[in-house]
Amino acid sequence: MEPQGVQIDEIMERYPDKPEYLIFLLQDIQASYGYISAQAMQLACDRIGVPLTQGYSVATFYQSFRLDPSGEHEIRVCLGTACHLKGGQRLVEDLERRLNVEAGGTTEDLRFTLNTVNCVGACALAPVVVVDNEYQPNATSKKLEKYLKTIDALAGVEAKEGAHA
Amino acid sequence: MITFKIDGQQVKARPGWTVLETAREHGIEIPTLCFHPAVSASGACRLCMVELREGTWSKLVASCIYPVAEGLQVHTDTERVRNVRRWVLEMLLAACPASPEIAALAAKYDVVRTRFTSHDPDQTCMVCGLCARVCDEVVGLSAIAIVDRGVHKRVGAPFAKPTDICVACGSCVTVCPTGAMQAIFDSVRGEPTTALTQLAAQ
Amino acid sequence: MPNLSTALKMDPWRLQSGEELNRLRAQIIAGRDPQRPEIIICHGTGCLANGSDKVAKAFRAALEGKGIQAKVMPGIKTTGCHGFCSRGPLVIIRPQGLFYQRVKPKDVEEIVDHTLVHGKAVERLLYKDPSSGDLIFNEGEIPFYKLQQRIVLHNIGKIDPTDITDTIAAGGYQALAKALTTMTPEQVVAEMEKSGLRGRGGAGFPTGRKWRSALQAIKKKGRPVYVVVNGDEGDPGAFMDRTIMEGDPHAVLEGLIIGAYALGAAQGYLYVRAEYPLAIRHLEIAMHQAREYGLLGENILNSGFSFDARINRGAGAFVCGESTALFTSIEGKPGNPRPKYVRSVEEGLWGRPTVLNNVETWANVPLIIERGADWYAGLGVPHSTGTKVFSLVGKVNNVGLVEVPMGVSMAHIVEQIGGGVPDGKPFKAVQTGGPSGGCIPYSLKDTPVDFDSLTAAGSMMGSGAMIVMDHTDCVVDVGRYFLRFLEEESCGKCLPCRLGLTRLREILDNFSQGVGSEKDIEDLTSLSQAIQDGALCALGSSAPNPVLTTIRYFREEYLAHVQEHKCPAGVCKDLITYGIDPERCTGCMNCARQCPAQCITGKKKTAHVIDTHKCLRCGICKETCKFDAVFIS
Amino acid sequence: MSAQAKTGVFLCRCGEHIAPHINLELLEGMLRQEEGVAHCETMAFPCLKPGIEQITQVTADKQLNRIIVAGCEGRLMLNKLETQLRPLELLKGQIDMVNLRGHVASVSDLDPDQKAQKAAKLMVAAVSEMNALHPSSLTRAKIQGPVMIVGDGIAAYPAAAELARHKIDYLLTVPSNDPDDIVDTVHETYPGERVSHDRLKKIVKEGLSNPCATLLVGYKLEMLSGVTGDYHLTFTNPNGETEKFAAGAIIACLDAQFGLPGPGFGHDGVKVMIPSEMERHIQKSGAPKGTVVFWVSDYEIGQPEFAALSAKTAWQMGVHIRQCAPTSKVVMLYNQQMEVPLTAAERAQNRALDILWVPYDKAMQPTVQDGYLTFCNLSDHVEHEILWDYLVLSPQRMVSGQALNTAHILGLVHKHGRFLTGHHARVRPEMVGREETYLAGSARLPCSLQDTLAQGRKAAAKTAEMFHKSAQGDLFVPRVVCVVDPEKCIGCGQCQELCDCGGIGVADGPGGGLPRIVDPMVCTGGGTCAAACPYHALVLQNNSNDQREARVAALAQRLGPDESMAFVCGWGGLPAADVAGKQALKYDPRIYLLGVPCVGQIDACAMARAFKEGASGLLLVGCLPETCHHSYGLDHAWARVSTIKKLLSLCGFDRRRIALAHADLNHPLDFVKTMDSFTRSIAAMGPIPKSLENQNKLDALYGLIRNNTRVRHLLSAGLRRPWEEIYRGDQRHALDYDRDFSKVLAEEFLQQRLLMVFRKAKGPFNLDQLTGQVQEDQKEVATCLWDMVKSGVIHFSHMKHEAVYTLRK
Repeated sequence: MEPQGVQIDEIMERYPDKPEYLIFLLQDIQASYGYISAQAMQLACDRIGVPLTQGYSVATFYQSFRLDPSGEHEIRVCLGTACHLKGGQRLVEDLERRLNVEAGGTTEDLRFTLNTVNCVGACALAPVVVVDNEYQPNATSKKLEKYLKTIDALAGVEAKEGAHA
Repeated sequence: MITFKIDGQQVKARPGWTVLETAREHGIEIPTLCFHPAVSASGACRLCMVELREGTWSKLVASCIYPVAEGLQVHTDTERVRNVRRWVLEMLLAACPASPEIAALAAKYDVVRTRFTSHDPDQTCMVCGLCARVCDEVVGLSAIAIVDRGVHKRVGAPFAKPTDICVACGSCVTVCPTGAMQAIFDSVRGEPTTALTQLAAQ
Repeated sequence: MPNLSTALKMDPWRLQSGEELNRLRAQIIAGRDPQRPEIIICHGTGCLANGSDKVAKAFRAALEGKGIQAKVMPGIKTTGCHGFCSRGPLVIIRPQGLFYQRVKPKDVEEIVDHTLVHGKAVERLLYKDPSSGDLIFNEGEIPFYKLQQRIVLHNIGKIDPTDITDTIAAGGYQALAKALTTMTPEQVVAEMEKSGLRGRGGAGFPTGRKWRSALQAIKKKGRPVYVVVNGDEGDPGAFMDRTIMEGDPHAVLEGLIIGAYALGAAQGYLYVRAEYPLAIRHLEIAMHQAREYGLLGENILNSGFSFDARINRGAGAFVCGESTALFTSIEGKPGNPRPKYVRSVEEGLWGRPTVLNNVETWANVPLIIERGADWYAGLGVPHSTGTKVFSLVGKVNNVGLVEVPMGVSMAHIVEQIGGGVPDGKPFKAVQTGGPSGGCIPYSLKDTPVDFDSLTAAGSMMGSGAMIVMDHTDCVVDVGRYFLRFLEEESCGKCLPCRLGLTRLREILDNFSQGVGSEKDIEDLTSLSQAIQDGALCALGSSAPNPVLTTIRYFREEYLAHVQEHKCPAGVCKDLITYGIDPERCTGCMNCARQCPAQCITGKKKTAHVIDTHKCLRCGICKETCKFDAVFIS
Repeated sequence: MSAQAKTGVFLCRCGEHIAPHINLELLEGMLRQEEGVAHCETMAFPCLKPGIEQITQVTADKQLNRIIVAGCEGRLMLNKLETQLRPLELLKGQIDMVNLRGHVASVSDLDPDQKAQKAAKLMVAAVSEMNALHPSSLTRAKIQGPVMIVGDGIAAYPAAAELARHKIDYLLTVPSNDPDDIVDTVHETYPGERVSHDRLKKIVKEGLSNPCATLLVGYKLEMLSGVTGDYHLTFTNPNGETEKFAAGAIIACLDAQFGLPGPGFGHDGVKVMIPSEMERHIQKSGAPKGTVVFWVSDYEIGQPEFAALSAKTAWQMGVHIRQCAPTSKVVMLYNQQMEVPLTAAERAQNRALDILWVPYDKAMQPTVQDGYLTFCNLSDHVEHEILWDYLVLSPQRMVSGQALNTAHILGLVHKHGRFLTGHHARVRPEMVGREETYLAGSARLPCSLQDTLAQGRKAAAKTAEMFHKSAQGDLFVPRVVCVVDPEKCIGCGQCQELCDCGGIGVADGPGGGLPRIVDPMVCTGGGTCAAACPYHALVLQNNSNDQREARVAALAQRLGPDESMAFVCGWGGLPAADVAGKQALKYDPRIYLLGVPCVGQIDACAMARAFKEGASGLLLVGCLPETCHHSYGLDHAWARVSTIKKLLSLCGFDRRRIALAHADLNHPLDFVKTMDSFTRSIAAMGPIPKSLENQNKLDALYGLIRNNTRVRHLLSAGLRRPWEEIYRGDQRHALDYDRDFSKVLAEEFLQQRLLMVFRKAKGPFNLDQLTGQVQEDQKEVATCLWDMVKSGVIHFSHMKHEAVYTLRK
């Protein structure tokens, strides 16, 4: 995610207001906010002059867009053929159990989003899991557990949510 | 004038016509589901597939979008065509078990049962997209979105909430070939405004 | 966005002619000291994931710390992927050409000390020939490289892709200069036709013929015409396009500009998967630099020809690799394919004539123009000329990128270059062509790898992914994998594809559960036929291929699932059970602790037992066990 | 143009959908006999390319200037026909469709010949309407600058900047021409948006200072007149003088204001405040020290829909406070029903800044005490306390003061609702977005600063698009809109009061007795105004009452004794009928459907005409009251139907011969029930007996409702106004009103009948003769005659010692 304070109208001004830039806009919104809210979608569609339905169709058609808030950390498990053969699916199932979310979902505390991805093109490292754009080569459930714990621990130091928990 | 053959019958057409249009003009029947004259053809349902032959070469094309050409040999009812049609209809029976229109169409082509299990016994929508096309092309509003992709593809209002883009003209309900839009319609049309208190009174 | 100006190592210089390009090249080369030591660190995605950026950092720190500055400061160059990904991170020390593999940051000190200061090799980091056990010092002598013919990949691993001067020094943009100054557009197209180059994206349509038809369409409809790079490399297991875009972005760009010149296009698009951020970055830098040097944009090389291009990031849709879907995506819409009864060279992007070629195809263009069609046509076999880059992955020793002439045998690639399957047994099958392709069994290992032979074998070239499968891989499972993949990735527009793929998969699901009969195999074939005939685009019409080829070559394995209720490969969950070999189990309790279902019991130092009723068959125990005591039956 | 109507009829076989069910040869034969039909032929598919090419050919060859296609749903197909037949220069209104497939072929078990008979009646009716059409010519709309941006909302600046980008001149009312002043006060309407102030300042500067701008500093809008493209706005300038400006378009930028929460929340403006007050505090004395509690109290002050907005801006303010005063504590207290509106990154920031979010049980309202606040904890349901040094509450959001005043002048205050959002009926695609074209800002509906800025920009972009289209000559005046005949208009203003789209005004000046004009770019073509005009001065062009009467008459003359007809509204009845037809639901075939855009545009005289021409029953099938696209079409139709009912009673006929019904297009089965029930009840009544006397009564009924301005005035005065409470079928008027109105009707009806007696034969007549003619109570007749003498309609004299009456010339 991009640093804080990116205002939506700043994003809107990055591209000419032509329909062909719809995907560009949505990608930038996704990158800044982690998801595309109804409001942001409306703004983007209005800006470039396409009906809201087109924005919605695009956002649901392409896998990289989310319509609900994503977690602070994104885990993407590669399910390319090579990763599949080397147990990528098992990793997904394991993570689903561990985080208690379905693939594509976000944990209730909005810490983790678990996604699968068709192939990140790093087949030599199969199975691969990408956590926050960090490749985890030759992943095993044990290695992942360890890695997630380190992230979680970092977050835990900051976390003092008190009554919100 | 372009001359070609459909099922052995010599037909004449003008440039720009499709094979389906020419067939209909000549009273030759080709089944369709996602085709409606009010909107552009999308070639999605594949029921209107016909076989083009030239010697040993042959190819299936969607007649609703295939432009006519001189000397075409079109066959509307070959084994290959029937194979596609039968499978599509059989799968439709399982996909839209609650639609009498689908059942009637399938029965017309001798498909009365399906070997597949149905995932949703109340389903009638087969996502041909006519509703969305009508809303966009005829009504000019585009209130109905084609949502998601692949096996999850469906139609509905953006964010699955009634939308005030919809003016409730019902063109989508009228155009829907399976009656599915009746069920979906109420989730698209919405109350245009949030009613609160009287402003004029202030 | 990185600050692009910092990526530039010299002042921008708008080149005014081909001679100026040559002069610049000579100047760059003259400025270099051939004896200056150079540390080349692979920064392909594979090596980066294994920490090559940390290795580079360690080198920088070490060099500063050592104070080698006094002598000749070695240069550090980060390059694109060398292809030998299973051995990463890779480091090459020039001028000796020492090839170090699996280098960790902690090894850096030693390399600096031994190699750079004292000129000796660090033997433990060298590649050891697995058969002879000999140490190999140089990259070129390693069988993995020696058996290849690297044409398209020739620069990758040698140049710094973020520095245009490095590309120019290596001969980049020579072909463009040649085309712009000595050839007419017509000659360029003729040259392409003569080369016999066929599209590297999958179907293998002759590139020259495509350009020719585009010219005819332009005659009819006029301009604008668009040129598009298809960098939406979606086939799982394929990463050659990524490597080319990351490692030699200028080659793609140069090819595109030459194509634009041949067709008279003013605008081009590079459609790149969003999953390839590094490729996008390198292309952006390359385009920026090319513009600065007058190789892209207005009045290129002062020839009067103007052309510019833009990058479109994909948003995660496999189907956008299909040409018409890619166009709708560039137009800002959902990537639904359009029926192709009018070809895209006539009606492509925005209904205009459009030439779309795959990354590798475009990267071939400068080679053909520079060295001539005759030279190119001499490579490979008559109907499939040139070389092809494959990504060799799966159950194979040497995982990585391989470039060979068309027509070499499957066995040559997998066994010679790839070093065979890890456990030494013969491979079971090679899956080529991704979800649209098929599985070539071991019995057809001598099949020449070219467009037509692969198609004849029921598979296809595809973009060049080769996934090697061994006896622990189940064909039913692979079929299900591809179908599930396509179910998610289908655009869902046409019924045969949207409904049919699910139904095919359901039949295979039954197989994997041991339910079904021979008649189901007939259903599979008949439904597959309907999908092939009925689907709207190539995604759908080729979707049944993985199933059809596996039925063709592994029918008995299908039948074993339903007749004997077993999965010979031990993959299909419902037909296998996990057990622990009491002989091997040491009672370390590792598996019991890891088991998510807590179905493994046993005391410390005594053999453990799996409660097969509770077992989820997740395989974690097998993965965990250090003593290979967990078995599948 | 097209002085002589030449109407071609094209019958569609529609594969197996029409041809086997309706004997098309018979139908074609019958239609060929009709005088009004210039051409008739049967085709395979008139809707497909081969068919359209054929129609084009025939139309050109035979020089047809009207086309009727008998096929399926015009709602779906007409658009295509209009587009594809454009080369023939046939305009909207000159092409029509009759849904034989859905209204005849599939909905009954009649045999093909009978269905052909039924179809023929419908077709002849359609042809008659077509022949009565006087097509208007195609006019281009001219809209030129400058654009007037009024309302002082913050959206004005992005709107201005956008207009400048399109090089369109604009007039901009501003409170000050110093960008700093404007940004320094923006927190009064958009608190908690400090992050955006720098960017905002840039936009404001852009809007204020560029060559396209003319600034009106401190001007107050007083009056608006004119139409789109030609507006006149009157302002009071800071010196108190009146100044007038012309503008091609208007953009209203209006922001909602904040009100104080009630006394139950402890507001004191010093320690307990609303966000704008806190912002003022920050501006004056910096970020507050101590514990600042933001209580998102929207649920409690009755505006839960704005809780997320309040929470987000409060949180942003909290972030600012924490960043500027790290020792301060910030607590967000919120109702458990609200979802915390933070993204993942913001949550991380929230954690880093240590801002506490505390939800409370919705069952208990928190209580503000001095220095602390009690709330019911979610986890243990025990009352907990939060200490505060400053407490910030959610504000009441409303439109008031100058913004409300401006909204009133611009006609943006519609119907009910606290804000100005979404009130124009959107019945044509080009109408969509008009509301946004006019209006931007939180007065539309409370929103974030970002949204407001985007709205302003969008309004300007849409306006610019309109200007551009106009300049290109691509902007056309919609075809079906109202036009005023200034000769007939007396300036009574009924239409303007009834207009729901805001399209009727006066050309210039304050109103009063001045003739009205219609802004065709705003008019939605609802037409209830035209139907209400006492003088027929307002006409819905290309869809006029004359056309409708022609159609009604043609059909009524041909109806059988037990047959009835129904007007079906384009949003309710017609689509319901179409859907019923599509599903082949069967209903009584003795009903004949006539599609109309809205039952509210049916003039009462068209209803009367049906009976005059021999109809036995008339049904009006509208939509559901809440869903009327023209606000009160159904309600207005009800009033007209009720008038006809009273008149039928006065004639001595069963008043149930005319009725109003509702249909929802998604409930075709209910529609079938409606059809069956009405048709059967009319068939049971039988026709109105044919007699001279009855015909005289019906003629009088029609004459009264068409020409009697007193009755027409009363009728329109009694119609519900758009600003009145929504119609839910409740009692419209007090019973007294009904009695008075009935009395007037009786009076006028008797007068009308007497008048007709006079007109038929010269007279003079004495009282006995006249009483005998009308068969009414002699005393009433005498009173009536005396009224008529007084009003100068008839002449009173003595002849052979007897009082006699004659018609005045």
